[in-house]
Amino acid sequence: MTAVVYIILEIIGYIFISIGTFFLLLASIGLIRMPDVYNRMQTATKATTLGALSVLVGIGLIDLWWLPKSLILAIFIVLTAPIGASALARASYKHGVKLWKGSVVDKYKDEKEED
Amino acid sequence: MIQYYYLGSIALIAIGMYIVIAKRNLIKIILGLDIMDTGVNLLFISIGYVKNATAPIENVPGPYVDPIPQALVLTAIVIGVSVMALALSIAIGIYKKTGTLELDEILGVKK
Amino acid sequence: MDLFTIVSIILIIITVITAIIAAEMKDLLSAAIALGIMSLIVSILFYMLQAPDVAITEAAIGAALSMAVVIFAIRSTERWEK
Amino acid sequence: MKKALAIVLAILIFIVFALAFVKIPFGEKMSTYPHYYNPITNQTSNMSLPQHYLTYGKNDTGATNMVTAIVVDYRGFDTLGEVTVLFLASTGVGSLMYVENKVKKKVRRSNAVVETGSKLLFGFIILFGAYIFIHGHLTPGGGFPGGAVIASAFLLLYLAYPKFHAKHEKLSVSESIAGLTFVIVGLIGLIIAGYFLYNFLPFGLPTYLFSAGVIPLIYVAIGVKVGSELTAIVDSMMGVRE
Repeated sequence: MTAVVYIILEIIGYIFISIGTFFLLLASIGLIRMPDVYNRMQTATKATTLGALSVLVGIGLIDLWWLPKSLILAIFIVLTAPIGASALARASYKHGVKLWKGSVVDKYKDEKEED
Repeated sequence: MIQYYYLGSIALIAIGMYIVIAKRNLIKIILGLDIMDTGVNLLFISIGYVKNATAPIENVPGPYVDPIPQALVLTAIVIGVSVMALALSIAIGIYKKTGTLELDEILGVKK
Repeated sequence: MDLFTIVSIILIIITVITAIIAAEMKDLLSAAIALGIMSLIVSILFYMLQAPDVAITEAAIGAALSMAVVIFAIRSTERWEK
Repeated sequence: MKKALAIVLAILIFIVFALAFVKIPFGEKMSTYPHYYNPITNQTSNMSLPQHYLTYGKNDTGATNMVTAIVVDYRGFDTLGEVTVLFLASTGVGSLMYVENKVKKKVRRSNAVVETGSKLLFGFIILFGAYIFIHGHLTPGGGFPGGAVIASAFLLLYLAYPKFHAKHEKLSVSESIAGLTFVIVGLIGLIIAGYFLYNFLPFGLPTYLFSAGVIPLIYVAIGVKVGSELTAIVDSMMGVRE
């Protein structure tokens, strides 16, 4: 009985890992295809976070001994990736990197005029 | 036959030496010294490596790598960064006095 | 040629290339960032040489503290090498 | 011209070093090393020095991590000297970067995400650093990496809050207490057994947290000392705001 549960968990884990790898592949394609810094940064954080989370959960499901450790790693990725991305994007905006010409929303502009 | 690890670390040492000799910017020279530091550390650790051995933590049996270079390098890295900070603060002091970081202008060498 | 050899040779080549980039950059900030990348890859090499203590130290110091100290120094002097 | 000369010199150094390292083996067994000669008893051991450490280290020191055993126990006096070098460097940076009237310029506030996130992460990073140096005798790590991790936590605070300043008085208090602990533990060993840094506490069972005698005590002291000194260095380098 337990053996069947382990096999099912392993299959689910491999499915998670394949989903994660797919998102990582999309992220790396987007890194080449996207037009400007901000869009590239979005693919490099959002898609990569999702991909890394799925890979970590998949590893935890395949070997249950690793589940707590991989969950802690996942929490830290969720905590740190957006912080770094927002700091980098803000720094590049303040440094004068232009937006892509098709961009519609520019909320930082109003804030910058207030400064 | 010389080993690739030794070649890599000696290359790092040579690059650091090249920066120290050829560049005339104080911060660049300090960066060169840091590269040399890293090269020496890598050389020490690679001398202490043993094939098919594990780290010298005796939870697991088996042959261990040489722990002495690791103990030396562990302290050398921390000393390295603090000495680099000291050198950089001296460079900042020189910049405040003379307004430049180029060695030729500080020493008054004509080109 | 086992896996250890191949991976180490690739990492060593990347290390030497980043060191050359740090040597030849006129922008001191880029040179400092190249130095940080070099430290990070050297810490991976330390881990492969079975020295986890040294790898932790190098990753914490070389990639974070040493780069921060260099960047603070560049901020209070000038950025470009003549 | 000068650049070409420097390149030639660097290549020459590379060749000389490479020739010097041709005969040095890589990855050989430790039994091929020269054997350990003890100058006090005037005897040559039947094993090399690292083999000696790896064979008798667990009984001599009680530590599981041999790197820790060498750094704190076998070469503890050396480590005291290195910590002194660190202290001198930190003092030098502090005295060179001292500015009398710190220029109170309007500094740009950082992002709300960064501020909240660094507030959240600060405790975790300090906890991780403390874990590294408390478990120094059992797992990889120890006082030096733990102190560096603690200093990087303070670095994160400096980046998130540009007006933040660690109080130098408090840093110097923690640093002095850690240094005093190191020296006093060594002196107690001198009183009890007649040599500096004698391991006078019971060893306990290996692989337990309370084992290895004075090694965890000294490593916690080193961790606090390195952490406060590196934080002081970062604070002094940050201090110039023009």
